[in-house]
Amino acid sequence: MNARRPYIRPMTRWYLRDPFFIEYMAHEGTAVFVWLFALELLAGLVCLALGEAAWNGFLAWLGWLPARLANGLILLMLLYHGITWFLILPRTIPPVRVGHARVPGWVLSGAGMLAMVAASAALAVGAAWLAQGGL
Amino acid sequence: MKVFKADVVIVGAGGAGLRAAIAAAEADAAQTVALVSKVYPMRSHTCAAEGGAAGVVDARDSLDAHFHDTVAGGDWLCEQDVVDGFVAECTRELTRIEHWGCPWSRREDGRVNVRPFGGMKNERTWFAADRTGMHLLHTLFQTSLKYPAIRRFDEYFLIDLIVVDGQARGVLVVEIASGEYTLIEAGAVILATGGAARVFRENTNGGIVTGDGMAVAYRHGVALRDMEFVQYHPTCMPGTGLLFTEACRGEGGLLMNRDGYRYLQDYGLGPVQDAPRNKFMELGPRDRLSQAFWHEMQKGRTIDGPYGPVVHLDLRHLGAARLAERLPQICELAREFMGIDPVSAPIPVRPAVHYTMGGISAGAEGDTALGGLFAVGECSSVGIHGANRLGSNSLSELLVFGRRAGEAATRAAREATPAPAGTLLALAEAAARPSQALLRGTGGERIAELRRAMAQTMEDGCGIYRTEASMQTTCDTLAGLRERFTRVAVTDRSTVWNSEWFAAIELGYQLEVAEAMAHSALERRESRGAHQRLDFEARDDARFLRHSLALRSATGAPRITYQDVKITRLPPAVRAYGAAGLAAEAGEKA
Amino acid sequence: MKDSLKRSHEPVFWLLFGAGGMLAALAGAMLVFLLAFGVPAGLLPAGALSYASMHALATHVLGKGALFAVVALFFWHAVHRIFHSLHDIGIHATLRARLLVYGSAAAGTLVAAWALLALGF
Amino acid sequence: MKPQTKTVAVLRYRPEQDTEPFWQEYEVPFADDTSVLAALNYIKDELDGTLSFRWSCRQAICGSCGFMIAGKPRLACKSFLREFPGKVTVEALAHFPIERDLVVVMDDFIAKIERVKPWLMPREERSPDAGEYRQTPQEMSLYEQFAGCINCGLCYAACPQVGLNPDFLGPAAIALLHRYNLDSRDGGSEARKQLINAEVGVFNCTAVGYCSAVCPKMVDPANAVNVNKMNSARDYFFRFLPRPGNKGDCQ
Ligand SMILES: Cc1cc2nc3c(=O)[nH]c(=O)nc-3n(C[C@H](O)[C@H](O)[C@H](O)COP(=O)(O)OP(=O)(O)OC[C@H]3O[C@@H](n4cnc5c(N)ncnc54)[C@H](O)[C@@H]3O)c2cc1C
Ligand code: SF4
Ligand code: F3S
Ligand code: FES
Repeated sequence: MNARRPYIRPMTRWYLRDPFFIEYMAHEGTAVFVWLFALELLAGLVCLALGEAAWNGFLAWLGWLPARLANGLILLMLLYHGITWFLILPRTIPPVRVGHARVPGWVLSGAGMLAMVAASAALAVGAAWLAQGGL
Repeated sequence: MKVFKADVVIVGAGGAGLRAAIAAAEADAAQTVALVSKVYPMRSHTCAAEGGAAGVVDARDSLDAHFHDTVAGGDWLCEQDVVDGFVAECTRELTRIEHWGCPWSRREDGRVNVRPFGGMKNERTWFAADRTGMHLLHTLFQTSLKYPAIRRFDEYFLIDLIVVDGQARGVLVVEIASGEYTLIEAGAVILATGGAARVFRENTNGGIVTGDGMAVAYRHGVALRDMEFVQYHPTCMPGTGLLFTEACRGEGGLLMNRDGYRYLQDYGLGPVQDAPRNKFMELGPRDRLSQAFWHEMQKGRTIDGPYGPVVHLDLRHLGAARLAERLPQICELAREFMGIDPVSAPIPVRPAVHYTMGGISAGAEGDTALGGLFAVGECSSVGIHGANRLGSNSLSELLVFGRRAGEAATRAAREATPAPAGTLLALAEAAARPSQALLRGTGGERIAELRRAMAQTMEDGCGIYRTEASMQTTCDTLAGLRERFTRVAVTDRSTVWNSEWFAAIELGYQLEVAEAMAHSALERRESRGAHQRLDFEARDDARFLRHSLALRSATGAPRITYQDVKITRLPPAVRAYGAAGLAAEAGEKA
Repeated sequence: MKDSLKRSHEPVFWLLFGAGGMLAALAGAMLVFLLAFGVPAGLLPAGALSYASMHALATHVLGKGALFAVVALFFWHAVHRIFHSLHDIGIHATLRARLLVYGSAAAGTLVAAWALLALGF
Repeated sequence: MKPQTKTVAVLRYRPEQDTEPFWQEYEVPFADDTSVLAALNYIKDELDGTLSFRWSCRQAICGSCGFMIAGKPRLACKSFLREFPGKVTVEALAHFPIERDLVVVMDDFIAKIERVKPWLMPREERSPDAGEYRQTPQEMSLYEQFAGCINCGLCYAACPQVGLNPDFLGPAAIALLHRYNLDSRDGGSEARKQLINAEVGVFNCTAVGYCSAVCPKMVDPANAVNVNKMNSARDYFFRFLPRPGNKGDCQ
């Protein structure tokens, strides 16, 4: 007779098991805020399409305090998304080599974050230029 | 009891067993090759080998030189015809596993690189960083997966050999996970169960290296040959015994005593050279280096550490970059276990038991005196190591003789006539009884205590230097331990993964192997290679240029007999290294 | 182990996820900032978000393309991650869950396309 | 060395007696260089012979002794009691079924390793007498790290996706597959791609990345898995196009 009876441990609440997993869930959670921001932008687009009155309504909503607070939170979460995205990046892209040496992960992450800063700066400049009547 | 019908059954899935299985599957794709191992194949102790495998490739090197180094290194106790065949095949076998994917370290031009090794005249050691064994084992395991003929029995434990009319006809094994017995019937059996160094206290080996196959063959009347020759590796971690590969010295590591003095020059290995030079100083053979340590210890020139006397292995001058490239694992071991960074501090080391030169007496194809039984790898003695193995010859041995045994066993299985129906099962049931009895034992002897006593007495009596009195004490102690073993207690009575049960069976195997070692040593009244006696300091070719054969007797001590050594073209000469070695070589040529 | 060698269709969604994630990482935070806090923080002039300038942006072919990419890719990035997180916390991939989650991105994409088309060129 | 002791709590499970695992504590003497494995061996030898666990090499190369130590997947022979203030907990590797005590059922893991066809499928046949394939150190460096895997299973215990979907091929098997695909001597990537693309393949991974963080051999299996997502996506969209010069095609 065979007495084997393997025990399978449940996966309930695994994400609380390890700080690493908690961080993982946190950065996965930023997706909700990306979704909310996409929705906000979409609302803006629809208002724009509906005409000036609707658009001004949208602007008024942006100025409303609860909306500001919500947007503040979204801003933080998108920042967090950006930072964690680039922290994981070295694990997800093929190894980068310069000559024979492999570029260490932290250099790649750093480069990604610099790109984030550069892109943000470019956006800010671009937006200011647009506001001066650029297009 | 379950029954499985195979053509060839191989016990052991280390380098030797896997190579044999592949050879058997290639020799006849239609046959069934059962491959049994008490651990998953990649856990086999071959994975621990660090330094490399010998095979002549360099233009300056020659088969003749490899032959010469091996025979002289073995203090002329080698079967010279077998060594000749061996050195001729090493390179092809090493190339073959390159073709199977083994990541050998390379030169800039893409060819395989070789490094120097102790006791070798030229650079001929192929290496995969300092993880040669791991890469070799994984390559063989992964390659074995493409042969449907190979049917693995992972985590099955060898209980006994089934012998009918003087022919090995299969094995009895237990599935570790369930405790269920299986009879594997076969036309031929290959034992590839590895060495037995765990019978000593301080050793470099893994927990599984317990001499099981040696003991099983021995119980069936097959002789264990040259068991007194046990290799001490000179550079091991105090306490755990973990190995710092010989490649440390191959790369230029230096050994120093408490005065920072390179003491090897006092023991016939000098003079000191500017650069590492083959067969000089730190690149001398292991037995000589371990012996030099012992003498330094007697002279009080070693350094006291928490685990007893040590000397220093100095790698600092190699620099961080080279250490990281060539010896990454060594650096990791030193840092994690000892809190020492080899880049900035010397590593305390001492000798520890490393390798069993002797084993199941076997011919050039792994064939033994028992029909249908083959032995290969560290559990065997095919005659290439003599009284002292040269580092990097044993990995090559696994490949060369593994292939040969796989092919020879295939032929033997084809010719085997079927055993009478029912006989095998009846024999298997009888063979299962002693192990079942262990599970019901009610004696009071503790496994750990017996094991510790065995390891201590082996170290005391059969260490680097031996005397009649010390060995006699060891023999007596072992006899007492075997008697106590009949009352050993297994507290765990379950059948699922009962590791205590297997530890008890292993201890039984170890005690028999230890006895064969101690008695063979006692009877050899000379000093040769790894067997050094304070009461017989010289080599005695007149009486002892012979292999010892230990045969089990039903009662009491093993019977020791002798067998001539095959000398074909290199008559015994002085075994010398350093400047003396050069002089001796010049003398031979003259 | 199940022997499912069926080809996975994840590449489609994974690529959208990756593209959206990269875009959000590079530009997301700044976009939120510009939209919600650019004017009050003084980074943008008072009229920056006026109907006229926004209309100009959304009717220019480049502006239109950029707006569409941001809205659509942010949606696809988000829903893919949310879908996998639901799996992570034990809400497994039923067809309904899949339709609901990915459906929101599809709907968002369609509405964005409609709005941008309605704005004309 | 002054004798000090530490409490080692082990998660026990004996299928013949227990319906579920339970914690058992042992007092173990220790010094600076006492590994968790040495502590377990002390327990087995001196305190409780019925405790079962796998081990062999003691030097982090055989891959036997992976357990959850203080909640994280680690090799017992490479973890030291000194690293853990207070009590140390030792539990069977997560995400594997417990066979008994610290021993897990490895069958599925091994089957996954077998499935990825981890053997060299030569781009061009060559006889051993013709010598080795040329491979420069640079070519070797592309795959060497992935060849360092010792099949210890820590990455499976780290990967929640393995726990949530036991069919997922998992980090080590994919790293092994990747190792052969990247080998300049190999031409088998076409034969291996079906698995990568399959539902059991790379897209189960959500880039948690913990697999690489716990790997004792710096294999970086997360990289192998994630790089193959791109390979799989390429294959998904371009599978109908002829692909000249692809590794494995006749040239
Ligand atoms: C630390 C270290 C470093 C070394 N370095 C080198 C080197 O650089 N170069 C070199 O040439 N040599 C080296 N050696 C020696 C060499 O590695 C070994 O001699 C060789 O690997 C032995 O291989 P094997 O196949 O005979 O046995 P192993 O690899 O030990 O395999 C034995 C097999 O038998 C199985 N087995 C045993 N008992 C049973 C049983 N009862 N039931 C079922 N299965 C069983 C085991 O499961 C295992 O699969 C080194 C040895 C050590 C310890
Ligand atoms: S990839 Fe690393 S963690 Fe995973 S099995 Fe291999 S060695 Fe272990
Ligand atoms: S932890 Fe698992 S989810 Fe992916 S990156 Fe590693 S395989
Ligand atoms: S005992 Fe071999 S890896 Fe720990």
